[in-house]
Formats: sequence, structure tokens, C-alpha cells
Amino acid sequence: MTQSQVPVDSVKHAEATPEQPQPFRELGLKDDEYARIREILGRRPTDAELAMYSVMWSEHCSYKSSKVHLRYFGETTTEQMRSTMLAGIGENAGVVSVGDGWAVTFKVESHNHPSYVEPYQGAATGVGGIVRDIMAMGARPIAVGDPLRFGPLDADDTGRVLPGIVAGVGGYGNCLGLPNVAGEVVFDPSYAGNPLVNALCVGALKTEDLHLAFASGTGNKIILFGATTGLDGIGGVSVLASETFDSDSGGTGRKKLPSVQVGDPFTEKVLIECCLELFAAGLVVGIQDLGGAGLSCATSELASAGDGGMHVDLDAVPLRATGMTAAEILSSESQERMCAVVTPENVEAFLAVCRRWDTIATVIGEVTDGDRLVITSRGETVVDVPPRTVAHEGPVYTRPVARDDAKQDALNADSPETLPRPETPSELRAEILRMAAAPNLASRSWVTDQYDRYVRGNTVAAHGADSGVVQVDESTGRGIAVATDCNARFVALDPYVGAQLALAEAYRNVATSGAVPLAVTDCLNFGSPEDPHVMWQFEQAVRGLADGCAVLGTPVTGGNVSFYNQTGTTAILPTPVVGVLGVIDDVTTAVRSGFAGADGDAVVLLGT
Amino acid sequence: MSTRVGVITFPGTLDDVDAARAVRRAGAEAVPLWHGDHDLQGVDAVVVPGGFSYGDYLRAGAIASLAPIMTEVVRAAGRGLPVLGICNGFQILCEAHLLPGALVANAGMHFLCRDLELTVENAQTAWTRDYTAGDRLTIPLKSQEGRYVADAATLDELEGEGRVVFRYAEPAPNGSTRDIAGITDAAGNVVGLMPHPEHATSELTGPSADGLGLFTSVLARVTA
Amino acid sequence: MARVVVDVMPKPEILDVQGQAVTRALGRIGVSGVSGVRQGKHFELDVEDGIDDETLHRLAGSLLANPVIEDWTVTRL
Amino acid sequence: MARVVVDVMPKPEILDVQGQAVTRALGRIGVSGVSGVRQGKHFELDVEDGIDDETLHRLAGSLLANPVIEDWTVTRL
Ligand SMILES: Nc1ncnc2c1ncn2[C@@H]1O[C@H](COP(=O)(O)OP(=O)(O)O)[C@@H](O)[C@H]1O
Repeated sequence: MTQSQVPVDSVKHAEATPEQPQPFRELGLKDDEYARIREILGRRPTDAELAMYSVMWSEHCSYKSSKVHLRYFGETTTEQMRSTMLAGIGENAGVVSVGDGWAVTFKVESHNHPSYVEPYQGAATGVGGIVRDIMAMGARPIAVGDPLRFGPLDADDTGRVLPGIVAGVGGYGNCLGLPNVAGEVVFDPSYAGNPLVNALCVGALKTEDLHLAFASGTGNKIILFGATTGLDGIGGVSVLASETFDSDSGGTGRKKLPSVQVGDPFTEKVLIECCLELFAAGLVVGIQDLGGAGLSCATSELASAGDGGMHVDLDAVPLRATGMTAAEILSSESQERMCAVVTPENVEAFLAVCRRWDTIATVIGEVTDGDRLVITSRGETVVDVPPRTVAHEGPVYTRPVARDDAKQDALNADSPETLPRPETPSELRAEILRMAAAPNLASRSWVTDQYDRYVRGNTVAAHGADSGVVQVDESTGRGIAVATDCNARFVALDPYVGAQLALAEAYRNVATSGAVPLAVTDCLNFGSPEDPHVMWQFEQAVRGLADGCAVLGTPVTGGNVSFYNQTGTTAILPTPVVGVLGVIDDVTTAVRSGFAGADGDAVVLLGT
Repeated sequence: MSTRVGVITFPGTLDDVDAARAVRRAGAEAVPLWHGDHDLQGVDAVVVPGGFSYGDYLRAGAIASLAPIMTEVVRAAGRGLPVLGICNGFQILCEAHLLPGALVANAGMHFLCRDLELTVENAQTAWTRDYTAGDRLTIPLKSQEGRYVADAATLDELEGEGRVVFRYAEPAPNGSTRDIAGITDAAGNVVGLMPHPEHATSELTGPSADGLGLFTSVLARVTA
Repeated sequence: MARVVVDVMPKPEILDVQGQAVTRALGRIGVSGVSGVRQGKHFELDVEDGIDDETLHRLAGSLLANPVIEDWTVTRL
Repeated sequence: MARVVVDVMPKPEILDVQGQAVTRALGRIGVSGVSGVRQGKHFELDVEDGIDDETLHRLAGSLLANPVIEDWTVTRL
């Protein structure tokens, strides 16, 4: 493959060719969205700009269908709930203060669709992505967890998807050296063909080390570090590749680039240590991980959170494929990359730390006067945009919300009262045996034995306990507890109450370990937002969760929305996975699950 | 002056913090050693800890065995320096030919993290003197490539010379030949094992404190 | 009975984590003259004579390789 | 510049759990006529013309394969 002569679609070229047709629909943009981009720019977007807007305005990145509902979390968060929160919704991950100068950050995120396409890599890169979110707050990741949902054991895809996903979660997390301390394995027919892979990460930091993602200070340098940038995870943006472009396989063009990414946990492990050394040395002004939407996301978010503009030169980006277009470089979702803002006098020291860790680091741009994000490639300006319009001012939809009364009422009318009850001892015996063998009740050790729960030597409780308990400070014994839960069948019956039950269960699981629950994260897995009944489930679940949090006094500090979880037109059960994090002053006092006492101890049932 | 035990960090090493903590709990000073250095800093013993050095790409331990620090470890081991390889460290010692045989994919092909019982078979090595032959230790095993293999002649030699140091008390869950969990070199100063004694040095964060004995054993040996 | 070889390689546009690690290791141990290494899987199959190429390709693409991220070749020895 | 292939296979006396797993999976997906599968590694190297066979064999036997458990072949394409 030679450096091809693809003409650069520069801003100048775009101005000169206003009528050139662009494949915006293939990129997922609606007609009015495309029109709005033209209006913002006062011209047609370049290919590179179109690539940026289309990924950043996607449902996944812009939260365009959920935004109007998620605002409710903010509206219901009281001053008192905010008092321990150092960073909340909108940051890479929420941060809460846990005492003694320590803070903890945690978040759960979905990687559902990629895990169906390529179970091992999909799940692995799901873990990798959430870990980088935690690193971007300035924290050391200290534990991971993995709420998982599969179709029935005998469903067509489960035999392929389940072992691959579990191996991927383990393969990546184990290699990173992060103990896996919590999670779920749930089977239900609605997840056949659409497994849910939610990945959770917890990080710890000293409160003064909190880093937020912003690019400020004219002249400060933008440094891209970690892995090289390749053609993986480009997916949809391939439609922008030129037809004249020869691929390795000969003459067909790069029409179909894979949308999956391949993870390299070793590079990420080194990146973690490298980042922590950079933070400790005070070499970082702002930092952002590269996840979905790659450099498009990182540059536009850093720039719009800062007080100036930004210039980035794509020719400086280290590539692992030849002839990549500007649009491809900007959209690549190659894993294990971070972007930092560094003052000019610290650049050499920054690069020296990266060299020590064999981590590639390159100055790719700088913070500028003014308010534009300008990106150049081969000497030409290919992007010149107001960064906020890319990162934060995407479209917002108020989708129709409607309870499907017939469906919902029928569901609720089908009550367990009508189910046959075991009447004789032998029927009861058969029933108990059936339950013991049911996948949803059986031991999870086939899964959890594939996860390292010991690494770093701080795990006080993991699998088999109600919540994972991890020591944060060895000298004081201060630690955290974390649990995730969601019974989606309850949510289907009543999304408002069901979400509250998920919250209450996770909250109880944390409390019973002896910890004080402090904060909530969520991963809202639902069907298509274009289905009014699904939007009704979503709205109800958000309201239920937020109202529940207000009563308990624990804020939602962050989370993730995953829509379009459906097989054909059938949506999954609404699955708002809720994670609760608590603090425990002294982990030696943590309460273990199970009967640990002496013979003759009384067993007490609490509650109603 | 307290005993100084070096703990090597390669890129991708994970259990160095735990190994260092175990060394301190045993009453010694933990000295961090860096893969790229040619310097053992005059330590009295070395631990090659667990993890996924260089991602374990190619073969577990293969790339790490070529690191500059390993040249020094091999040289010092030949002069009698106590060296302990745990999990990935064991794999590295085999790849560096300090110990015979090799570690290959678990029989079940999955990563396996489980608490299990080990039997101490040889309490004469630099790292097992504080145990008595026949002791049973509860220690976590966590590895993907933990099945010990060697040709029959090597196995017979190991058995004949009492160089099998630890055996799985139950049938090896990773399919390890003759249930071998750990071995030593002919001189008894280099020991490698797949399970993780450094994760069993406190009841709070491990299944037992049975693993501490390896780290205390070496102190006795060094100060003797 | 025939011997069939299936070689499976990561697609060129997919990150070859293993090959990269080996390439870097070469530099570290001072091997010069080898500029790039790519690593894949090598399968040897014992196959009855009646099995046709199409079956072999189907087998390779469904069990031995993941077409999303890997390419493969089938060779009869 | 030459392309060199190194194939590395587990020695026959070493239990090849991966190959066995593939063999079992064949039965599950209903493929018959394939009686045994063995799995190894396939390396493709870009090598400068000056590099001789002996160097390549040394490289293969010291880095790409572990002679304790593996056999290997070197082929120039
Ligand atoms: N995918 C998973 N990853 C990690 N831990 C898990 C996973 N699934 C279940 N667990 C752990 O196994 C234990 C039992 O899980 P579960 O059956 O969901 O019980 P419960 O939700 O009642 O606590 C819990 O400690 C949970 O954290």
C-alpha cells in the first residue's frame, strides 16, 4: 500500500464546492442535523468535520434522546447530597470524598453491541474503556466489576457469547492487575442476541490530585500518549474513504472497515503506571481518555471545557496504518490512548516519564487564543469549528413517551397467584431441585474463578459476598464497598418502582458489609428510544431512581445510557443496572456474608 | 541491619506491591528493582513477582526472561543468591533456564483463580525452612498458564533429588504434571511456584497467612 | 487421510498485539535485520479424503478464525 | 527484503489442550471427517536479505519457540 493521492477535503475545498454531495445519512445524521451543521459552519462541512459531528452527535456520544430525562437527576440532587461530591454528572466519572483526604471515583458503562459481534474483544475493550475514564480523573483504578446479562443457557448465541465475554473481562482486567470484586450474571430470554456487558471501575485518589478534563492556557501543549492510531473501530466512517483507495486486499477500497477494536491490556497497564507517575510529578494540566469517537471526542471535549481554542496537527499523530485520511484518524477508536494538556516547560519532563514506561508520547497541538478548534492535515486546514457545537451542543430530542396500556396491564395482570404451588413433599422437593439447578440461582464460580480477586492485596471481600470490599488506605484501614444490582423483571412490571428496587438492593448489599452508602452510578440499558413505550420505561426508571436517591440522600454521580438493545423489534427487558458505593472507616470491621459465628448463635430476620 | 529483599518490576508486573508487602511483613526491607537495570543493589535475596510481564505475549515470561536485570539474577543465582519466582516469576525463571521445564496453558484453558491447599514436600530450600515437610498451606492460585510440564527424565530427576518443593494437595486443577506446584534448582536457592504465597500473608486480604513462611524462611537463611 | 494446514492471521487493519510485542523484543535482545513480525495461529488437521475444500473453508471461518478480525488460508499438504 | 514464516507447534508429547478443545468443538457443530486438530503459532517475519538461515533458526529457537515444549520450522517464502 503506498501513500495514496487522496485529495484532502480541506476547508478551502469545502468552501469552493458547496454543492458536493455528502454521505451524511449513511453516517447516521438526519437531514435537519446535517442542515444544522451547515448553518453552524456557514458552509458544507469537510469530510473530517462531517466525521466528527456524526460520531459526536450519535446517540451514544450526545445522549440526544436521554438528555431531557437525565436532567432530572440534577434537579433532584440537594445541596446536602452534593456536599461530598467533588465531581458529578458530566465529568468522565463522578468523584466523592470518603474522608482522611481520600476521594473515590466510580462509574459503570456498557459495551453491549461490540460484545455480541466479537465477545472476547468487545468485553475486554469495555473494561479498558471504563478504566481509562477513571484514570482521566487522576485516580488509580483499584477494582473492577462486571454486571452481565445473557440469553438462556441453551439459546443459539449464548454458547459463543458467554465464554468469550467472561474470558474477555478476565483477560483484560487480570492483565491490568485490577481485582474483580463485584458483578452479576443474569439469564433471560430477552437478552438472547443482545447480551449486556456493563463494566464497572472504582478508582481512588487524594482529593488534591483530582484532574478534570480541560484545555486552558494559551501555548500549552496537547500530548497524545499510549498506543498508536490505526484503522480499528472506524466502522461507519469508512463510507468517507475514497473509492480510489487501494486496500491491502486489492482494489476494493476500504468500504468495510471493522467496527470492532482489539484491546492491548499490557499497553493499558503501562499507561496506568505512566499516568500515575505523571500526576504525581505535577506534569498534567488537563487530561482526557480516548474512548468512543477517539480524537474527535477528546479534542472537542478538551477544547470546549477550556478557555481558549485549540490547534491539532494530524500529521504528528503516530499511525499504525498507512494512508489514513483525516476523517479516519479523527474517528479511529484504537484503544489505550490518552490526551493530556501540558505547559511548555513541562513537555520534556512529561516525555521523559513516558519514555521510562516505553509509552509513545507525541505533541500533536496546542491551546490557542480564540475559540476555534482547528485541525490541520498535510498542511491544510481540514477542521475549523466551534468545539462546543461538536461536544455539547448536539441535537436534543424530546421523543414521544407513551405507556402501552394494553401490554403493560396484561403483564401486571399475569400475576404469580395463578402459578401452580407444590402441594406434596415430593413436589416441593422437585421444585427445590429445579431452583437449585436454575442458571439464575446456580453458583457463579465458573465465571468468577476466571477473575483475579487478589491482585494488589487490598481485597477484603469479593465474589460470594454481598458487596466487594476493598481497602483504600493500608495505614488507616479506610476502604470502600461496591455492589451492582437490577432485577429487570421487576422493572418491566413497573419501571419506576423497579428502578428503586434495584437501588435499594445495591444499597442494602453495601450497607450489610458495614459500609455507609455514599454515591450511585447507573447503566441504563433499554430498547429503542424511537419506541414510545421504551421511552416511557426509560423516563419512569430515571424518575424512580432519582426520587429514590433523594430519599436515601445518595447522589447519582455518573452513569451511562445504552439504547437500541433489541433483537429485531423486540426490546430487552428494561435494565437499569444500579451501582452503589459506600465507605467503611476500617475494613477490619467489615461484616462478612454467611454464617461465620459459633454454634448456637441466633439467626434474626430483619425487615418486613 | 535488616535483610534486604529485592522485588523486580517488569512492564506488566502486577503483584510487586503484594510481594513487597509480604517481604515487609516478614520483617525485611523490600528493595524495588527495575527490569531495565543491570543492578541488583546488593540485595540478599530476590523475588520475581507475578503478573503479565510484557503482556505475556508470545509465551508467558519469555520476553521478560531477556531483560537486563535477568542477566544479573541468573549470574547471582549461580553464586547462591536466593531467588523466588511466583507465578509469572516462575514462568520467567523457567524461560531463563534457572529452573527446568515449562508452564503451559491450564488443562481447562481458562484463567483460574481459586484458593487451594498445597503440601510442602521439601522444607530444606532457602525459601521453605520455616515449614516442615508435609505442612499444608492454603494459598490462592491464579493463572492462565500454570500447568507444569517437563520430559520424563527431568521429572524423574526432580523427584529423585527431592526438588519438587510444593504439590497440589488435591488433583491439580490446572492439570500440572504429577500435581507439581513448585520446584527448586539443584542447590536449593532458586524456587519457583505457581500459587501466590504473597496473597496469603494476612487473614484480612487472603485466605490465610500460610504464605508468610516463604518470606521468613529466607531471612533465617540470609542471616544464618 | 490428508493433512491440512490452516493459518489464521489478524487482519492487516487490526492491531496485532502479539506481533508488535515480538518486534519490540527483537530490538531489545539486539537482533537486527528483522523489521516486522506478525503473529497468528497455525492449525494442523487430519482430514478424511472425502472432505472438500468448501467444508474446510466453512470450518476455518466458523471455528478456527473469527472473520470479524482475522483472515485465514487453507492449505492441503 | 524477504518474507519468512516460522511455524511453532507443541511437541507431540505435550498435551495440546487448545487443539483438543477444537477437536471437541468439531463434533459439537456437526463436522465429521476431521479426526484431529493441533494448534500452534504462525509467525511472519520481514527479513533483510543478508540474514542467513542459521541466524533465523537461532532466532526461532531462542525467542519464537521454547525448545522444551515446542518444535518449529522456518520457511522462506
Ligand atoms: N459477572 C460477575 N463478576 C463479578 N462478580 C460477580 C459476577 N456475577 C456475580 N458476581 C458476584 O457473585 C456474588 C453472587 O452474585 P449474585 O448471584 O448476583 O448474588 P446477589 O446479587 O444476591 O448478591 C456476588 O458477590 C457478586 O458480586
